[in-house]
Amino acid sequence: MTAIRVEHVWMEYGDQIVLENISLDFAPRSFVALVGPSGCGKTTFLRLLLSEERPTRGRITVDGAPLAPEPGADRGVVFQRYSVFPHLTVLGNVLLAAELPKARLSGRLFGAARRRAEEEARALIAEVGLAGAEDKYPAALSGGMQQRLALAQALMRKPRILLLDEPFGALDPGIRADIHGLMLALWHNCEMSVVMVTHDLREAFTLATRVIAFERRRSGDDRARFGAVVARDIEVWPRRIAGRGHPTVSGRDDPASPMDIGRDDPAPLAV
Amino acid sequence: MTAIRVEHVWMEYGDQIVLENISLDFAPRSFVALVGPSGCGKTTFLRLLLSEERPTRGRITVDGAPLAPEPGADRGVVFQRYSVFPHLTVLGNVLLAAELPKARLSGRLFGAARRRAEEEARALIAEVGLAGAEDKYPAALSGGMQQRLALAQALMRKPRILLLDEPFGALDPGIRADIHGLMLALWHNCEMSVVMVTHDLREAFTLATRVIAFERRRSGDDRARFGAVVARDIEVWPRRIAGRGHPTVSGRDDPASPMDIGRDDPAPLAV
Amino acid sequence: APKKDFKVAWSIYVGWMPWGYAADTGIVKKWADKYGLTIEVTQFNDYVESINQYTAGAFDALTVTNMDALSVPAAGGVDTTTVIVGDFSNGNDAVILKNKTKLADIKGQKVNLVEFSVSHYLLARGLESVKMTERDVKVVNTSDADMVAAYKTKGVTAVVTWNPLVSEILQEKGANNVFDSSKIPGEIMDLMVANTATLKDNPDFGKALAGIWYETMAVMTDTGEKGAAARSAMGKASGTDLAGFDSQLAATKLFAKAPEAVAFVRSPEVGATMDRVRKFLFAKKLLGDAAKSADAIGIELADGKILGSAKNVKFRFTDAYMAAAADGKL
Amino acid sequence: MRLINRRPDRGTALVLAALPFALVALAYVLGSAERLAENPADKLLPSFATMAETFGRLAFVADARTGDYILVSDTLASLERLASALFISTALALVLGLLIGLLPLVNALLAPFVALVSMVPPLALLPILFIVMGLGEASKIALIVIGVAPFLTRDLAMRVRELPREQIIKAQTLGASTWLIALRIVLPQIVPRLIDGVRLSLGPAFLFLIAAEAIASDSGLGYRIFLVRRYLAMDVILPYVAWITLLSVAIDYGLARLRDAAFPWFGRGA
Amino acid sequence: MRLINRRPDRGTALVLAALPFALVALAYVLGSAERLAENPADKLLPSFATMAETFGRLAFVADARTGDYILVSDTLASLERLASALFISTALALVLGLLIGLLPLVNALLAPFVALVSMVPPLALLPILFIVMGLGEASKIALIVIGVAPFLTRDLAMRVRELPREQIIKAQTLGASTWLIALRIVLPQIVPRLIDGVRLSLGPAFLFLIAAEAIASDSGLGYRIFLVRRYLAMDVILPYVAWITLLSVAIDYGLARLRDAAFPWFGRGA
Ligand SMILES: Nc1ncnc2c1ncn2[C@@H]1O[C@H](COP(=O)(O)OP(=O)(O)OP(=O)(O)O)[C@@H](O)[C@H]1O
Ligand SMILES: Nc1ncnc2c1ncn2[C@@H]1O[C@H](COP(=O)(O)OP(=O)(O)OP(=O)(O)O)[C@@H](O)[C@H]1O
Ligand SMILES: [Mg+2]
Ligand SMILES: [Mg+2]
Repeated sequence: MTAIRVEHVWMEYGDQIVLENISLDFAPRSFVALVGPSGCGKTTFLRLLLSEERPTRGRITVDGAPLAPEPGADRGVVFQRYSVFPHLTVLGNVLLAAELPKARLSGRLFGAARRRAEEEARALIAEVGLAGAEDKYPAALSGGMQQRLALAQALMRKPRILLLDEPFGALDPGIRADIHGLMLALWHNCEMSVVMVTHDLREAFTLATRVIAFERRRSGDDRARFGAVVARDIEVWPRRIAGRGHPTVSGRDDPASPMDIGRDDPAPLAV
Repeated sequence: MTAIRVEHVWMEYGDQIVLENISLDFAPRSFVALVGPSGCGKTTFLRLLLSEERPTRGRITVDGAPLAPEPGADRGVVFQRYSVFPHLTVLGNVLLAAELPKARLSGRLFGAARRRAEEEARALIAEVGLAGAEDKYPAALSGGMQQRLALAQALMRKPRILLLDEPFGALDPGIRADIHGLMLALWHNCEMSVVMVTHDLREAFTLATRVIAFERRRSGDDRARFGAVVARDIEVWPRRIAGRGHPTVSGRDDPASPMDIGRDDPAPLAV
Repeated sequence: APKKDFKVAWSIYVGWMPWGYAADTGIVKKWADKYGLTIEVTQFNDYVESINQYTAGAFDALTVTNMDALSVPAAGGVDTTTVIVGDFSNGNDAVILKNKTKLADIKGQKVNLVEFSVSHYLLARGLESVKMTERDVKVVNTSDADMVAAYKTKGVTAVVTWNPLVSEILQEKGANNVFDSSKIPGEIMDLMVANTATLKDNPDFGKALAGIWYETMAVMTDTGEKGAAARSAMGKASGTDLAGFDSQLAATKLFAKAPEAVAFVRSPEVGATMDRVRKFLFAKKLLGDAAKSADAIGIELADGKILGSAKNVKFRFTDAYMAAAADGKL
Repeated sequence: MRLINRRPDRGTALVLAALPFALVALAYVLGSAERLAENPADKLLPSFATMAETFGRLAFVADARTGDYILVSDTLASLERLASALFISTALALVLGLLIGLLPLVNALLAPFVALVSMVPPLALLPILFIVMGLGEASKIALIVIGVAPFLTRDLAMRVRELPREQIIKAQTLGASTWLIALRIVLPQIVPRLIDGVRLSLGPAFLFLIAAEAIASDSGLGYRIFLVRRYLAMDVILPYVAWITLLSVAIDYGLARLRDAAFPWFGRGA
Repeated sequence: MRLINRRPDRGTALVLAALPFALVALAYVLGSAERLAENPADKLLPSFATMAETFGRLAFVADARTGDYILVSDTLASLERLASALFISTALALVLGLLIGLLPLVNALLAPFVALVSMVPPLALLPILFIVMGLGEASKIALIVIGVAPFLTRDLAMRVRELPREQIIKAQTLGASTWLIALRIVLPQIVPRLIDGVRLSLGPAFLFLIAAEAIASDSGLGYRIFLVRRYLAMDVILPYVAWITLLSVAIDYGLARLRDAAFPWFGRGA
């Protein structure tokens, strides 16, 4: 049960208002997609949910209790600019997510526990398509590979709330479809709510139970004086319910050929 | 006239082969889209064209002459991880592209020359949707805003060859369509060849004259031993020719509403 | 070669403070003007560096002890002549034991001192007087600036040093002066020396130095207010006050009048002292690597006698300038 | 809440910051009282009252003969040397560090030499320095420069190399020459780092200043300390040390403020 | 090609690197020859031959009385002090720097204090150090530690703060406690930077070593230098300085190799 409630939240940097009076209610186990123009405050909103920043006004509660004042194991995150640990190999990065909560003293697992965790990590690494790169350091990975590594790391923890900031932006359609499948399977099987920022409307509607569009009100040039508000809030239909069946991810079994071009663009949100 | 010719190019890091015997011919003023799975070597290929790295085997020529052994003003670039100058404001970053080549001694423009350059820079900043953020430092910009800034900076130079590494990945559809329009206008009006890496096949086919797919041959686990090769090389039809008319960018006038979901995904390249 | 501009180095020590005073109060300028010279007087806080700079040729004249004059400039090939014998240490240098009262008690102890300095020589002379040698103690090189603080630590039980450090240390409970330079009077001399060649070409420079010195002496030894004011200024410049300075002076045999100095430098004791000193230095290998014996470097005494090699005279005593002062011929 | 996220408020921060100083002061007072009880004339740890009195005399009573205030003239003499030396070191380090960090050829030429020079203990070579530079201000300033500049240069060269390679490539694609890259890309990003480097070398700079003044000088903070050291006049030395420390901290703080004001973008990531 | 992109090949690099050394050596030879022509017994700039002879004697001829090889016993004595001091400084700096950089509370408590301590000129406080630590090895090691550790600590704390904030947040979302963040995220990333810090402080460490040995000692490189300084034996001092420099360069190089071997990911960006 992880109902997130955002009440009249404002966020300001100096005299620039970024978020303006946002109120939202996320049901337990919802999969929310957050869309909106670049620079409107989506990342900022995630940072609030992560307790990385505190709202200038308003409050956020989880299951009725105020949001913990610091980031914690209950909320996993994949940052927009893929941030992995440069001093650990791919395997080390993913393994870390198992070691940190389990070995409170040494931060390392040994023996059977380690073997189990390593198996799990290797499986996850393979699922995000990084098999074979287990022993590489992040500096030797491509951009998309780093992004997938960050995702595997966050998924390893199976957090109750997963915050994703454009996690699939640097992935090609093939691997992206694979990972969509992985995400949905995890969402169905684990007790998990997801808030995902994306610019891909199709992705939003394919994965999410609800799509929320932020938008900044305009008034002449003086745009910066107004913060973003919730412009649209769409329940996806037919309803998807976590744990009930594995609805096929459309992209996966799509018969369309790669040459099939010229199809229409998902238009920009009416701004 | 900027015909790029890539002849039997290999690229290896230690004993990992990244690119394997790539040969390609880009006609003058072509707009090439480079697609392929994440980690297959697209960025590496751009780095070769940029002379940031040298091929381990093979050679690259531009208009018959070997590629200059160092990056230069003839080739502009937007990196995958948006790299702008943190010590300059948005305006300063774009202006720099005009100042560096013109003021060989001080690197700064003054008086009328500066006013002209500033006007041009401001117009470009507005075109990429950063109007109002001219005086911000990059640290105060969102991810997408930084990416647009990097683009404006590269466009300001109007290079003969423009290398783009997933330049629109972090942009929402609205601003992306605007920028597609800008890109095409520039390509039509300036003497410019473009090589663009993207994961968005629709984008590739909307903008490019030619789409090239890289792919890494597989053989069991030992994937790393083989480098990427050109898997497909598709001339886009109907032919687009630089300077001939302004074909409308499909996304722009698209009547589809944002609610129009469930359309099929551009399938992954048949791998 | 004849020249007009001269540089004099002096360092802070009771017997040399008059040079600073003379520079400050215009006595130097007065005498320099008289001979049509300019004399630049430079104060060093670090005695060793002043010797080094003189030896390296940066200065024409220097305040130094007889022993260091022999071991550094003379051994370094810089022919050096004593212009003025200003004083000799008459208690300014001392061997101090903690909680022991006899020099003989020093046996087996660690002794903190500045190695190869006059303290080292004093220790050697002291040990000789009780029929011991340096092998009976263990010498630990200790910088003079830290000597007082070093004495206050537990592990330090014996030190050899000079004033004002001696009087500072003697204020401690249990500190006993067991042997001092008053037991070897005349052996530790404080000199004003000059480069022999320079002096030969410019005898006026030597005369000016003598003139400065004895005029300053006259002011300083004045028993009235004038003398007190001068001594108190010197005390202040050396970091203490009139009383402190006077107590240091009390352990110094100052040759305030030129005739006294002339008599001293002509006495046979100087020759005997220099013989001991050169033997000490040779034993410590301080006369240069090439020195095969203590005779390697010649020392010319005021009466023209030469100790050691006559071919390699590098250190000379002369009474010429002091005598000129005594005779009022400056 | 994790310790890592617990931030003291302003008041607590002040109290915390004062704590170690209070403890050191307390330890001193106790030690001093104990020694003074044993020997009222003890010079090693004078009481605060004695030190205040001495300091007051040095700071506010004009010297009878010259009319100078000793503390003021010492401070001015030292600061002048320090300022010249830091100015020269900074200029040297900026030029050399930038060239070494940016140009592979200069790096090959000078990096090993600067590394080696930074390891030479300069105090051991003083006689040569004095012969070459004379005994005046020049050699004192030179000693500080020799002590500080190689460190600053190496540090700065490292910092230049830490700049993301992409920026240099990007600048080249924008048509910048080596000169313009240095002038417009590297220099402005390096100056705030240089300021931090200077802050880190304030300690060593004062150290060399004191060493230089201890050898041949007739004014300056280091001169005074060495003059009274032979009498173990800790009632002068300790306030002087405190004063030097205070001066350095003030310079350090001023430089940090200057950096923040002049380079608002610095330290905020990109 | 831009100067910035021009890389010397191995041979050229070697020649370039040798150039400044050759120039300095040449200047020395000329200066020395000139002075020796004037005064064959000149001590300030002895000829290379004299120095080689003296150095050979110190290194390879056993002392008649003790049977020691002077250079060897001096080097061993000094290196032992240096090693102990660097070990203590490094350990201190690692713990304090990590805590100050990571924990706002410790930062509030200790950062101002460490900043201040790093500005105190330690040589002026020697008397107090002697009383507390005695005149033996302890106070020599302590002097080096006092001279080096505050700089290292501040440098390290700065480096901890330079770690991207995202990493710390990420670790928290992976369930790390403050302890585990320190142990598994910060520590491993900080150690290579600490090694670089130690490399930068080798110069100061030797400086303080020499100063410490000059104060009260009967062996060590600094002892010898200060002993022979009394009679301007530059034929001993210069080879000793060269030897010290060589030792530091060797340690510097060794540390750099160690860092590269132990932290292969370091310095390659992320
Ligand atoms: N410095 C390096 N050392 C070793 N391997 C490297 C290095 N840089 C890149 N690689 C490898 O080269 C391959 C290609 O990397 P590249 O960045 O070109 O991929 P890409 O096609 O741009 O992928 P993406 O779409 O994810 O950005 C990757 O497998 C990567 O692991
Ligand atoms: N530290 C800061 N100081 C000032 N303004 C900031 C700061 N961080 C972000 N902003 C501003 O807040 C606004 C929202 O930024 P945010 O990163 O949340 O956008 P976003 O919706 O995630 O955009 P994108 O899709 O491009 O990532 C931007 O206009 C940005 O300029
Ligand atoms: Mg964002
Ligand atoms: Mg890439």
